[in-house]
Amino acid sequence: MAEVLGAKDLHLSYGPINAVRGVSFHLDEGETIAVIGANGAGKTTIMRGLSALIKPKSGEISFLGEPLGRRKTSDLARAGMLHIPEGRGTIGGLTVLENLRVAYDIRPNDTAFAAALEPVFNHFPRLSERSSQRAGSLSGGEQQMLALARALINPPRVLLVDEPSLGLSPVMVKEAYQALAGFQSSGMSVMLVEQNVRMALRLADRAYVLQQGEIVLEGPSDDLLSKPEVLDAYLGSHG
Amino acid sequence: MSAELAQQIVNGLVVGGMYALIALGFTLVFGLLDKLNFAHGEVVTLAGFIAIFSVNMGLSIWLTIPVVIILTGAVGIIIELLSFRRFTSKEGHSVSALSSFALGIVILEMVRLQWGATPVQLDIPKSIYISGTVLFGAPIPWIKFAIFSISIFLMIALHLVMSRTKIGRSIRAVAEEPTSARLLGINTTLVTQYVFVIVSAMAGVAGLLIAMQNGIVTSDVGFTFALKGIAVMAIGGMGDMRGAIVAGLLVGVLEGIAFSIGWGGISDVIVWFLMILVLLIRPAGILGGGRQAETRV
Amino acid sequence: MIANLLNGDNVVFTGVNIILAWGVYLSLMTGTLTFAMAAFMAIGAYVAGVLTVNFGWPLAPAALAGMAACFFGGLMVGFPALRVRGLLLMLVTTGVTFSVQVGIENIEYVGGVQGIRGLSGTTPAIVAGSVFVIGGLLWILSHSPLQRIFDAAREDESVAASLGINIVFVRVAGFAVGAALAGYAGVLWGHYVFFIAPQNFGILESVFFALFVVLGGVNNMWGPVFGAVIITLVPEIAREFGSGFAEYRQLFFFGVLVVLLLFRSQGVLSFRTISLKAPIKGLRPVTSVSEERADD
Amino acid sequence: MTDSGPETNPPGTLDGTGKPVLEIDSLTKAFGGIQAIDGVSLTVNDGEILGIVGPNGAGKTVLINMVSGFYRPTSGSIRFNGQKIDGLPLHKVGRLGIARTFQNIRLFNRMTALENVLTAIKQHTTHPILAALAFAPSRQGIDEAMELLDLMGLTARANQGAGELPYGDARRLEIARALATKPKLLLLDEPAAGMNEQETGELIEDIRKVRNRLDAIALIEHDMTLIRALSDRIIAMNYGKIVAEGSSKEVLSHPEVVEAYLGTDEEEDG
Repeated sequence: MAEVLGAKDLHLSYGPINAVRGVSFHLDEGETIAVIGANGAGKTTIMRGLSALIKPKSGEISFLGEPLGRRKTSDLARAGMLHIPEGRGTIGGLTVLENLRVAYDIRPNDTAFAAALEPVFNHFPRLSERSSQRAGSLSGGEQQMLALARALINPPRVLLVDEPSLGLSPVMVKEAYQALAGFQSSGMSVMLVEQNVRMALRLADRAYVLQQGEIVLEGPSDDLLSKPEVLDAYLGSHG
Repeated sequence: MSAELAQQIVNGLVVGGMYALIALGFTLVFGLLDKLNFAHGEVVTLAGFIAIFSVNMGLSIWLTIPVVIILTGAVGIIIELLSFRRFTSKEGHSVSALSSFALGIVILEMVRLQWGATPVQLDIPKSIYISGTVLFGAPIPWIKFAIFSISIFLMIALHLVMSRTKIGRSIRAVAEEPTSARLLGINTTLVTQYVFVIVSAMAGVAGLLIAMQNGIVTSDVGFTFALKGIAVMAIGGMGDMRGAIVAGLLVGVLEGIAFSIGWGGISDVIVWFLMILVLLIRPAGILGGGRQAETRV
Repeated sequence: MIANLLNGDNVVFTGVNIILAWGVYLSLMTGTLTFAMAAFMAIGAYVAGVLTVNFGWPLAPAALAGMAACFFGGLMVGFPALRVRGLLLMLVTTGVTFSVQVGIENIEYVGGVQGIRGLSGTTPAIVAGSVFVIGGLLWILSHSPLQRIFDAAREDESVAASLGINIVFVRVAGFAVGAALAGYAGVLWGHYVFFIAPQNFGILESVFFALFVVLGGVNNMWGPVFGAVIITLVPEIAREFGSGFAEYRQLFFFGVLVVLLLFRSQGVLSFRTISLKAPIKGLRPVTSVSEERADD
Repeated sequence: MTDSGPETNPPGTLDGTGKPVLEIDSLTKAFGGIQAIDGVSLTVNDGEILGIVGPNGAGKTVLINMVSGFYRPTSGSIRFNGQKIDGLPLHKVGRLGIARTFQNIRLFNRMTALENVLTAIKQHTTHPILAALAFAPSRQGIDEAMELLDLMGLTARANQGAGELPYGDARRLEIARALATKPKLLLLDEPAAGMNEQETGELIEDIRKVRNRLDAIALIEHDMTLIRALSDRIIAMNYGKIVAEGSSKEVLSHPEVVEAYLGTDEEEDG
């Protein structure tokens, strides 16, 4: 399988914090990987580095076989990287429909917008009911749906999702993960950052465990699920 | 309604339309960058002199419109590049405010070196100031209707661009959530440039309309109108486009009324007083759609 | 050529501008870039001018009255206005300048647009002395704990407030004292030029006073002095070069300013950087615990 | 640090009177449509360290922001030593004796370490005008600040810029600055975030050193080593509500807490 996204010995800092220290990983075509770790482990920082929102201190990131170099965030998005940040990244002042339109507009696409909307509204009927409402007035769960719907209207090569379960009720979390599973089965490469360990490991093919900015454990999800160290590292119950 | 009052209200609406056009420029830039563009007013001045130049070159006054739009739009790009792009630090908005102010004076000085500081006659047929109609007993020349129609047309066009087009959506997306917009593939630098071209071209047309209304162009016209435009923007709510339009027309009419009851001398104070009042009592503007200071101490 | 610059006019105008620059600096130090300085300068000049011309007061008490009027004016504007921040505040202060100017134009008692004449009494020595006294007070301030309270209020006002600093008080105080300084500058200037009119105190002047500080830098109290001296004397020096240059003076000056801001934007409005500060002396000896820590 | 593991100094030894210092009653906070805090009631007693745990987004920081006056509650009340403090301006809350640190360190980066602490010296913040004139108190303030820097092991860093401090020292400086306000209650928001094991161990020692200067401490933390070592009592939150309360053993093994941290399991909860 071809690698679509990878990092070698990546160092990232966030203000005074050296948040990520020498991390290497790869995401292959059609694969789903999860990065799990406690709050402050550096997960979100990695995501921000991957989409060029912050510049790496050292190390290399490659996207679709090319080094990231000085490419801008917006170029990466146009080249097929969709990063759904923590807090969903919907645009509050635009309507639901306009949010989808913005996502639809950025890349050449031969389906008409109305036609592209159809599968989205089939999948998320709640969004169709609220299509002319401002995104900022949606509930947390609905905003997450809207964020995920952008991956449906204009499927990216690589989908980066930061904490899809954050602040959602269990029912909503399940719904978000069903949508992710749908993207996965359609062949999209997905990279997931999560604190909801079990959900993430159930979805992902492989996973990386991050602690204090370093990868301490990696392997197939099933192996990790059966290892107690994961849970330990997670609850910080060492010592 | 007395003829005098009707006359002043119509005048107020015409001038208010220009205030609104200029205020829209301030409000769009503020909405996008949280910054004030103090060079905006000098674009208005410059446009008046571009009109004089083109008319003297033999173009009809209507054909100068595209010339003004293109040239002032280009000036917008320069303003963005020199006074806004690099200033992203915490003090950025103060630095941008002062830098654009200085740039405005540079533009003004260049205009003065070329055309001098005294009023210059715009060479168009005098008849357009005379023929007209009578409204509530007050004679209103057609040119006023034409000017008002052009302002309204531009506002509607801007509204359509902002609500219906890809560029408009991108502008609103960047104004709302710059980071999310970047993650969605919107080039924020490019969007900022678009905004400066649009607002400068609008200010340019406003300058042309002011020149047409007065028949003369002076180098201090931009300064006067820009100050009024800033006040109008604040009254309408910083970043609120509808608010800017309503506030522009409102201020124009208020001034008209002030003149008709003999308060002309202090009409400026009325506007600024209104602005201070609005900022203190209703910082989100008269329609409540602007940005508010969110810190709580 | 330099000797030509040392005349009474230049001493007075430079001194007045230094006081104005310090007024802007004081206000900026508490986080308020004010464009209301010309308004307060006008209030100071007019209040003192009316007292000296119409009532025959001596200059000193009139100057005190002018300053007091500005201080209370600053409080009156400051308490409501400083609730808004940043650009909105720039607008409110712009509005204040405008309102005061047009207001004075419409007061017949002080001559309306004609202004008042007959103000006199300022000498170069008074101005120079005032600069020294005000500078001394500022120097004391900048070496007192209050300076740090100002710095904190400016850098992160909510953190500062949660440490127990009354931000509103600090900001209003800075603004009002800045206003009083502007008023005093107005008194001195007015009583030197003999004749004052509303058009002397417009928004352009206000921005100019802010430029003194921006150009000179705000690292410490000397930056505004530098800016004020340069901006006051450059035109005088330019005059020496002959009248041909005078025409391009403004263009040149503001062009340079645009370029300067473009390349020095970080330094221009950023406050005291660490490297420029002398360490506080008299620290107690380092304990063993901290030595261990300092090594890692 | 090696000589003092969490076991050598068991928590739960209250020095204080045990009277409530902070009383929070059915507090709620909504942002837009999202209920960040949903009816939280709790007390912090004199002499105790209260640990607050919970997954990201559970509302812990929002809670601290309301107690310290940064947010106004949507409903409910907060009392500090019997006095109602919700709705008070920030500086009044600070002067009453509530100090805090921040998740994303918020130091005055353009000042030195010493100046950061000096800024917060209570005497100066409460009487800013006297601060400009009195020279002797200024000297006193420096001594007081140096004492606090010393306590946190930062003496050698006193004249270094706060922005250049290494991460652990910046955290410690934030605590020193908070102590300069002479607080009764200290709120620590994820003090160990981004620290390695050794640094966390040092931090635990530092917090132990300062605890007798305070009536009570409330701390939010994800690092369970620190929570176990310091907390006399733990409250676990999820979805803006309190899901468990008790000793660290009870709370951390509570099924709902384990669930909250590890996430729902489809097969098991169905």
